Amino acid sequence: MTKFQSKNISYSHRKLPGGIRPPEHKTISNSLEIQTLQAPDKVTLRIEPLLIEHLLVSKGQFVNKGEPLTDAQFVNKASMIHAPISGTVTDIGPRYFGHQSGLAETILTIKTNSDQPANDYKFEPIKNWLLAASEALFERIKQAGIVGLGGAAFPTHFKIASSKDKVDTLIINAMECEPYITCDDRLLQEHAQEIIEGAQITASVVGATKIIFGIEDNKLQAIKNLDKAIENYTAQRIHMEIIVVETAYPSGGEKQIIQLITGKEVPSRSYPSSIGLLVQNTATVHAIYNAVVKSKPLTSRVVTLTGDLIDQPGNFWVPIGTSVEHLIKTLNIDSTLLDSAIFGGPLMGETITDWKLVTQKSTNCIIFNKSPQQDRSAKECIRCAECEVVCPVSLVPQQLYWHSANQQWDALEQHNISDCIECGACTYVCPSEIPLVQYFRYAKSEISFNREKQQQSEKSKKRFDNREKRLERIKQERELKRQQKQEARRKAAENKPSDPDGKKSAIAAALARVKQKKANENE
Amino acid sequence: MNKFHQGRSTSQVMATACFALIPGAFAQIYFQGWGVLINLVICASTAITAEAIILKVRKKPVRETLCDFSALLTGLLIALALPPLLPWWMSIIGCSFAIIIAKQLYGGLGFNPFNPAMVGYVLLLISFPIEMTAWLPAKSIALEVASLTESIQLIFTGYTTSGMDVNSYRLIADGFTMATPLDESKTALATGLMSSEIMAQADFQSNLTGWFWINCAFLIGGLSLMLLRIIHWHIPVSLLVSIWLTSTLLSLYDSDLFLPSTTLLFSGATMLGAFFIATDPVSASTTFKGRLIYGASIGLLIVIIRTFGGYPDGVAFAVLLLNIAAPTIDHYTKPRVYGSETN
Amino acid sequence: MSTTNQYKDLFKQGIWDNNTALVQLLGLCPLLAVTGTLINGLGLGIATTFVLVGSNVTVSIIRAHIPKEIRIPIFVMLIASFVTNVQLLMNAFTYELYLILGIFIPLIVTNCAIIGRAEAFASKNSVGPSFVDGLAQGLGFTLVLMVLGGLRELVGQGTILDGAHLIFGETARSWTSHFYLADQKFLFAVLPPGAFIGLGLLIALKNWYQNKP
Amino acid sequence: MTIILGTLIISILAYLCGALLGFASIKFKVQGNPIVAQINDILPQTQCGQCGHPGCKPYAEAIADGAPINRCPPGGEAGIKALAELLDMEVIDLDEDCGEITQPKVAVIREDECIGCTKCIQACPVDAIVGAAKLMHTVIESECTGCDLCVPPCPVDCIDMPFLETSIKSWRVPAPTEAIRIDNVAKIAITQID
Repeated sequence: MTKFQSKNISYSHRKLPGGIRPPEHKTISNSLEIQTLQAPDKVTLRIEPLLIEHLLVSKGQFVNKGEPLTDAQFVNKASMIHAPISGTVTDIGPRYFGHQSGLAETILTIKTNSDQPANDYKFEPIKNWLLAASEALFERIKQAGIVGLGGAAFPTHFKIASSKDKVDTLIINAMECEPYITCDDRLLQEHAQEIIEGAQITASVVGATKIIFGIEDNKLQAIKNLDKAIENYTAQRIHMEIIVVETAYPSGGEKQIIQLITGKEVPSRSYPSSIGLLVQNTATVHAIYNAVVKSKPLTSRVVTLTGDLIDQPGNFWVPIGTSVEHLIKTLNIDSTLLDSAIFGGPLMGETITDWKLVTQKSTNCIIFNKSPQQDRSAKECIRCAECEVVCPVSLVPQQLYWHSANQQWDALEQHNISDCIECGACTYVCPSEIPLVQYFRYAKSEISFNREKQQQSEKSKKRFDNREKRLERIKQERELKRQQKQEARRKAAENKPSDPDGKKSAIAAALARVKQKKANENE
Repeated sequence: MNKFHQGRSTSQVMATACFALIPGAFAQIYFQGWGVLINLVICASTAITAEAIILKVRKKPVRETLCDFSALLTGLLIALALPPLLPWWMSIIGCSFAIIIAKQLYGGLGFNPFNPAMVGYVLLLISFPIEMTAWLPAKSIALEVASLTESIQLIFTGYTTSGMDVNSYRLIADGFTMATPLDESKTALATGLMSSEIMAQADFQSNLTGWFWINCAFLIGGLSLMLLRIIHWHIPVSLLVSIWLTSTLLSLYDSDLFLPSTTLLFSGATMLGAFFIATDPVSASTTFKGRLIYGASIGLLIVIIRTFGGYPDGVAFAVLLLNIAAPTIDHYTKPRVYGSETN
Repeated sequence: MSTTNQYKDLFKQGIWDNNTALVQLLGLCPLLAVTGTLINGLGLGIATTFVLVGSNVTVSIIRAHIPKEIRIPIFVMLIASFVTNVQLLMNAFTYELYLILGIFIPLIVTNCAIIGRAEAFASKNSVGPSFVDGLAQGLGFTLVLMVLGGLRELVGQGTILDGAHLIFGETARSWTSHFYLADQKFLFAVLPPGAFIGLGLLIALKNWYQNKP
Repeated sequence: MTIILGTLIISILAYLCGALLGFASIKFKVQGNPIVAQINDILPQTQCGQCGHPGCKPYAEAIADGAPINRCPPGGEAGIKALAELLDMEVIDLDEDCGEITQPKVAVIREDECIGCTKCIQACPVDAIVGAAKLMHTVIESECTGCDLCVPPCPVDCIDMPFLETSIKSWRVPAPTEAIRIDNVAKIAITQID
């Protein structure tokens, strides 16, 4: 690997503990410029449960591209949604939206309406963000509906708010370690200047004093362009540098990039902000740039559309909510050869077979490959420990698998299953082809279910005990009252004069008289 | 779930291990005669048949499971551990026991706490100690060398048509019975000979050379397994280093009483054990540190058993003893999980 | 339940349902150690049965007078005295067998099957049932000892009833039947590991028979 | 002489040990039964009384005294398994007399039909129903254990016991061996779209 020397660049000697080096398949799509996809005439968006009651639009209403669909006041723990295209809202309601469970989620459909003239919606421009208050910038990030575009889709404003004034370093994650995906690579090659600006904005909002770009050594052109952009960035307020690391999967995991760049580890069950770090994805800071400088909400993103069934694979600006059906049509994919498509990378992504499903904010890549080779079923684990070798967080996956398959939840918690990042490296190397990550997801979900059940039952126990105590107290109080009454009655009886109205004495007197009389008669 | 996979399957791992045995097997056939080949055939077919029968009884898919080649590997390993002219029924008992009791009764591949091949071997060793130590002298010094037909006759009937039995093939030129160098040296040391005197005997030397080449052949097979990343370096390297270290220390203490380290490293089943038996993934330790401890302990035990124990070779016992300890070793050598404070 | 029925049930419990060796897995130390041949097993079985019956009956008789706190020492004392009796008797009448069984005769004291019956049954029941229980448990134990001993003898040295004269006198010397002549014993079956596997297989066989639809 | 000495020594030993045991049994006597608390922790605390005891704790006490462990339908098979493990007993099937295992339920009062008699409030073992005399009652859903005890006392039969519906939030990842089944579920849902 040729090393590119510059004062902004340093090469990290740190390596992932474990990790894999799968074939990259990146050259399929990283040589062409980002194109704009022919806009779909219909988009579908998922409405987060928290926002269902705060929709600003109703069925039949016309919306302009970029118009907010939800009320910004209520999005603290969720993210805003904007119309990706202009058109009429044709459907709001519960529909299947690709969730693994097959359960319905609330969705909203917009169809293009040629009758209506459309004006793209834009925010009020911020003239010079350098002079703007950080609250205003924060508010803009929140309004623009930006989420982590690396794949997690965690609301960015929430992440920023929780690390504000706690972090000194902002790490920009440009690793893009999964095979096939090149969207961040292209974005860096073409828009390095904008990304730098976005990073500066983010860093100034959270109060960081340093920005580090973490990037793998297989993206030479991106590194060069980024370096040039840093050189040319005159308004530099916050120090920037690039750290290049050896290509390996999963170096782009949040915890992994921190380890590779800084040598620090995020303590178990806590966030990077606890060690003064904030990690943002390249595409995310680019979206922040768009929101702040260009005043555009997040309505489309760069998606790598690749695979051997596409004639011209590459990266495209795709509106959020575009269906796979539309992609198949516009990209001229032979759907007879297509069994399934992969949303996301081949290691962590999800295989879908329903062409009605749509791209979401987190969709960075869709792979259209010919039907995979025949399905081989999983064999027994032979404890070869290859999984242990590749696990980036040093777990013992074969042991976790054993306990998951046997539903030994306590043992799993002792083996730190909660630290599993579900990167799929273990599944990739397993010679017995056991779907390890699925087992771990299952185990994690069961563990949290059991924990909830336990909490619920403890609550019920407490309520039951309280009720028992209350009933007991009431009973005792009643008993006390009864005793008091009885006592009072008894006392009253004692205090009563023995012959209150003189009846007894009258009878006695009468008896005495009779006796007297009898005695007299006998005499 | 996605089918993005490295592509190496359990069957391939096992099959590669079988192939890697080929150089060692050839060397052993060359130096120990046709009996080794016959053993290989008997053991492999017994192991596969036993596995098939028990899978049928357990109502498991027979053909798919046989295709993981683990039974074949077990059979081959037992065959290579057995003396060349062992009666056929003993080989069958050993292999059936290994597959049925040591492997399938525990749940089949992946569930056996002990290395099945070594369980089968040890069963035979403690049941038939005389037959199981009846090794042949190297071809160069042997009085008689059995042909293929004679080997078949010896294995299946105990006698050749000319009336010879196994013991007559064990004689060397001056009428002595020759055993393996380890056996021989142990007996000689017990009679008061010095280590250097034993090493100086011409017969002993030529016998030792045969075993040296057999071990070298297994070493080549093992190294290729390591290059193919079928096995990791930890167990073989720590095992061999431990043997070398322990025996060097012993001969430093008294070079007259103890054999030199090269003799221990290149005789008996050292290389077969280090690369093919101790590395059996199912029964070995799995963590990085654990494997080092596991390998080193096996090496130490091999030297101790060979030097002070009652049996001439100790690989099988050492491996089985450490098999029991493997879960405990794993438990105490769990790697530190990312972000956790303690081990 | 009538008394006969109760006794029948006790026998069924002792020999099959709640067998000392196959179900409760008690008394494994002598079980594994002495079942080299059928006759050895029978010898130890008889001795154990004798002690079991004796201790059960005695405990049952004096159960009302045993303070709860020190019942275990008392049981041990009782059992030890019976074992001493057995040992002296065997020393007198079956000297060779006495030598073969060696330490395992005095070790009957520590056989948890016996103290277990004293604690679980005899200390709660009257003399009659206690006697029957002791006998049934002892017989069940003896049966397993004999079957396991027979199996190991057959596999290990190819004979059955080898050494019958040790118990039944000189006339029994000819009872031994040879099934195959091994120039060498199958040592594995003769040694304790064979007993472990043999017992495991017996338990498996029993469970398989019981769970058969 | 030896016999007497031996007997004497053993007897003294026996008495000493006995005295020690007796002392220990008084000194280290455990108050209450710790196993009851452990059993109670396993029971689901629905307080439904289907086991025939007035609440989970009384049943826990009964189990500690030897009652069968298979009388708790809300605990289900998992509960019986946990109890069997704790008490080192065999796993047995649920006693059918106690009811059958159902999905979790929740009580819902049809509020316009409620006459405000407070009978259900008195029946509720976990105080999950609020309301006052002559006023409409309602169930606090998060506290309701779905025990059914409020249903029989209601004079106007206005309490329903619907199953708790699985939502995306309460959905659990299936075991990988069940993945095929889920695939089918998803396909059924897809056909319902549009």
